[in-house]
Amino acid sequence: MMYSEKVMDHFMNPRNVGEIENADGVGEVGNPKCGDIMKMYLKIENGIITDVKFKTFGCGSAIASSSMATELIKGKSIQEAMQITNKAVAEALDGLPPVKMHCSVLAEQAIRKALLDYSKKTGVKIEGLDENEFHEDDLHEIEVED
Amino acid sequence: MDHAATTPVRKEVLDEMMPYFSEYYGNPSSIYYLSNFSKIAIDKARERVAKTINAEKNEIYFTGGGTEADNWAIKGIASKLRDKGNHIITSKIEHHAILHTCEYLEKNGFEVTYLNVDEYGMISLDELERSIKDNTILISIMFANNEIGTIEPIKEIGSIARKHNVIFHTDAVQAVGSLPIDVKDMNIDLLSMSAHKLYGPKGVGALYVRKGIKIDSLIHGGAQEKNKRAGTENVPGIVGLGKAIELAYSELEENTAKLVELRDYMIKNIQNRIPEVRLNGHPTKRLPGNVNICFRYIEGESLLLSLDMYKIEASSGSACTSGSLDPSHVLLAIGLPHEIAHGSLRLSLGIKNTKEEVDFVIDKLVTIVDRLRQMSPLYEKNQEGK
Amino acid sequence: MDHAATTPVRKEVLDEMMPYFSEYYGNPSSIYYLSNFSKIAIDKARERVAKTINAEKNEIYFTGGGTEADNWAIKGIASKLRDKGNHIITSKIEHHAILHTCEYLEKNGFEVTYLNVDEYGMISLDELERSIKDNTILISIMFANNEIGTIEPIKEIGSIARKHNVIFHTDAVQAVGSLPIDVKDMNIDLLSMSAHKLYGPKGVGALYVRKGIKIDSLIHGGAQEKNKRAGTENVPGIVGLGKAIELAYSELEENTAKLVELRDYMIKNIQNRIPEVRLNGHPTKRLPGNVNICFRYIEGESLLLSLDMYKIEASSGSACTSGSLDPSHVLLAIGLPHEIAHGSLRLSLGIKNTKEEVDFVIDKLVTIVDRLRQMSPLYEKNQEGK
Ligand SMILES: Cc1ncc(COP(=O)(O)O)c(C=O)c1O
Ligand SMILES: Cc1ncc(COP(=O)(O)O)c(C=O)c1O
Ligand code: FES
Ligand code: FES
Repeated sequence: MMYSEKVMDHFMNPRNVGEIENADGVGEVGNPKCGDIMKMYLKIENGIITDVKFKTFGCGSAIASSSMATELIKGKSIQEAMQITNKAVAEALDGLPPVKMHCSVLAEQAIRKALLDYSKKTGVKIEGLDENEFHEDDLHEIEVED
Repeated sequence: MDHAATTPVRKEVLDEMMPYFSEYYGNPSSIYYLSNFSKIAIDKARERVAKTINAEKNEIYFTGGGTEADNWAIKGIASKLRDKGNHIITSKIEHHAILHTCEYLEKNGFEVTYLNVDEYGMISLDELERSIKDNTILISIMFANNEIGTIEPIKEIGSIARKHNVIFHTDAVQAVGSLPIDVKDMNIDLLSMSAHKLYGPKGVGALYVRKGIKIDSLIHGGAQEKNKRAGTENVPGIVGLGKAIELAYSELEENTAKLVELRDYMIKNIQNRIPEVRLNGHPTKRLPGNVNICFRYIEGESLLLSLDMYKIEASSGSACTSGSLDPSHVLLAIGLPHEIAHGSLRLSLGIKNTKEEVDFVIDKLVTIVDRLRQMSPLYEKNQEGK
Repeated sequence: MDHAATTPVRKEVLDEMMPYFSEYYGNPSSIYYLSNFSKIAIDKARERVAKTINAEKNEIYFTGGGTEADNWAIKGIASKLRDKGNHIITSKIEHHAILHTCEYLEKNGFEVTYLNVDEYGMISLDELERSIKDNTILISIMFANNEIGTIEPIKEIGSIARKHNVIFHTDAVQAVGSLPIDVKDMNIDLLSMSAHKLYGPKGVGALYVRKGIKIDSLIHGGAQEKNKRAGTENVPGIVGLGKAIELAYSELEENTAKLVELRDYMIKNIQNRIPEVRLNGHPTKRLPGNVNICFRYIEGESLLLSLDMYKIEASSGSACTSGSLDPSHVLLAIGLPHEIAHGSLRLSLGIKNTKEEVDFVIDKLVTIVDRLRQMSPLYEKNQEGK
């Protein structure tokens, strides 16, 4: 498996690692099967994500995806953050190996789950967000072409 | 430090192989003068391999690698003895070359018992003996495990197999070159080996088949290898295997002493300097160069990538490196939960490694493990819990 | 002059292989930097092989030689399509790698039709089409014959196979490197090749498997070659195959022109200078370097031994060289009576052979044949008869 230089950069020098005390939204997702866990912390002011931090237990691609995802949403509005897909994360990293695409799904899911937490805590409704979308078992069910 | 994955071809080995590519390139099946060189070279290699494991020359058959030797042993016996029985006994910690071959046979009417192993990766001789049935035709247990380094009680297995008149194959791909082997004393009927694990070339191996054991061919065709393994012989490769095995055994004692000392030093120092680690495999009955350790709260692939930044090569049984969703079947078989197996690291020492290199690796490991743990949500939780 | 048996590794090929023995020796399955070199090298070789035969890169699988590729193609399809049918069509002049594999399958419930060939060694397209039945799952016809050099009508066979929806495999071990091949245009589903026939190393080959064709593995184990052919890759060997095939095809036209001229010159001069000889194989549809001739009243092995005295390498289909009691199945299939097949001689020209060498061989042949005939009771009788 070969990672792009960008993946390796974000893996070795991950941006925004850590936690936010009293975060406005916290999302933890994971795959119970392969054991990877990603935790995302958001600070949100006036609908803008002013700060974001993460912690990840997972492979190089999972760590790089978390790092890139935090960069992509920092300073963005909630609605903009909602548009971030796993594909966007992977593309921003100059691509991921096919067998590692599911790690970027973890990043997308962590953002959404943190936003859901924010929505629940504050009562702010976020369009397109549904509690039932987090079927953790589905995380790795991505078809990969050989 | 990943010598269990593969090794470079040693200079002495490559030197001996070289003339057989372009100079003495004759096809050993031809009858003219030029091809004599190839014939004699293969003969010499066969002799060297046989001598090392206390076999006869005509009991050694060259193959295209360890995997082919494993496939041949299992399928060749299964096909030959199909009318006698359809039950095979192996273990849960075999290499995929054995496991996937057995699974293939299961789809084709065979029944396979996969023996459990204890926390150290040892099979139970009791369970083995209890598993033998009237229709058991083959026992295949690896000599030493490639991941955790555990050495199985081969001689005892051999006795049990012989007592019950069942053929005994051992995948000795990790053992040949590292451990003394005596097929007669150990009652081994078939044994697989591979050159690239012992400083020989990739793509060549051998199967020892004890005289009197009847086996079907896996690869049919020309009359090479006494009609048992067809295909134009990989002459330079075979020469390389012969030289490599001879070298390995001429230096066995001295290399073993050195590797065991380095290995134990490494294990002890990792345990002393990094908290919450677990040694996998047997504390003493393990391959001389094998170190296998789980670091809690972190994942193996990220460990490997970080080590690679310092040009340290290693391997892991984590789910993320396996390409599948599950961590290594070996780590699961010794009873590790998924999340601990996830943080496994195998370092396998080679004959050229030094104490300085080991110290360097440990230093880097301390830093890397700490960095990755700081990023890990599991570590956080655990520290809070304390 | 026995290049059909095997060839020396060309300098350019060996040069490209060398770094992968001891320097870039990483296991392609590992994830660290060192192993990238191996991965990239294999990838490049795959691309070179694919390009040559107009296949896609992911349709090429490396094996331990031509024999393994043949075994895999036949057994892999047979095992996969067992439920669909159990009938296989091949020819009487295939290499033993195909024939003995088919015989093995016959013992295991398969039915095999062995097509006849005409006096030139050509199969009949008519007979082929008539042989296809509802339960036919595979047609395997060689691209070019290793003994008599005859080139089969591959494109036409491909059309017939496609029309009847039967998978078509061709053993192209003798053709790759010597003849233009286009798997798409020729409707080939599977194709075997071997490096040592085209100035590459022994013990490495490849099987082309058209996208969409489902085939069982022959060698189970690790996930190498997209899970289809297990075993640590023979990296230097694969690199060698890639380089050799690229070289062969970059020089194909010029080499073919040269070889065909030498070949026809040799055939003509032998026919002119030695009485009672017979050219075996097709006069024009034959491999560029293949000369196969029967000399009446003498026996092949004694011919080979005599040539060897002058350091001339050759091969024969005589019973005495075959190791069995029968002459070559190929010579019998083209209708030669035993006593004529007995005096067969194959000379296969290589890219470095010169007209001077050819003249030298012919001169020696004249002397040797005469000498052996003087000794032969058959010759004596025959001369008396005249
Ligand atoms: C037509 C043909 N098929 C198959 C083979 C076998 O190939 P290998 O020698 O690589 O096993 C050969 C050569 O021996 C051959 O000429
Ligand atoms: C225990 C064991 N068996 C079999 C094999 C396969 O051998 P090879 O790589 O030569 O195919 C290996 C190595 O990969 C191994 O460690
Ligand atoms: S987190 Fe397991 S593969 Fe990426
Ligand atoms: S005469 Fe000796 S083998 Fe035929």
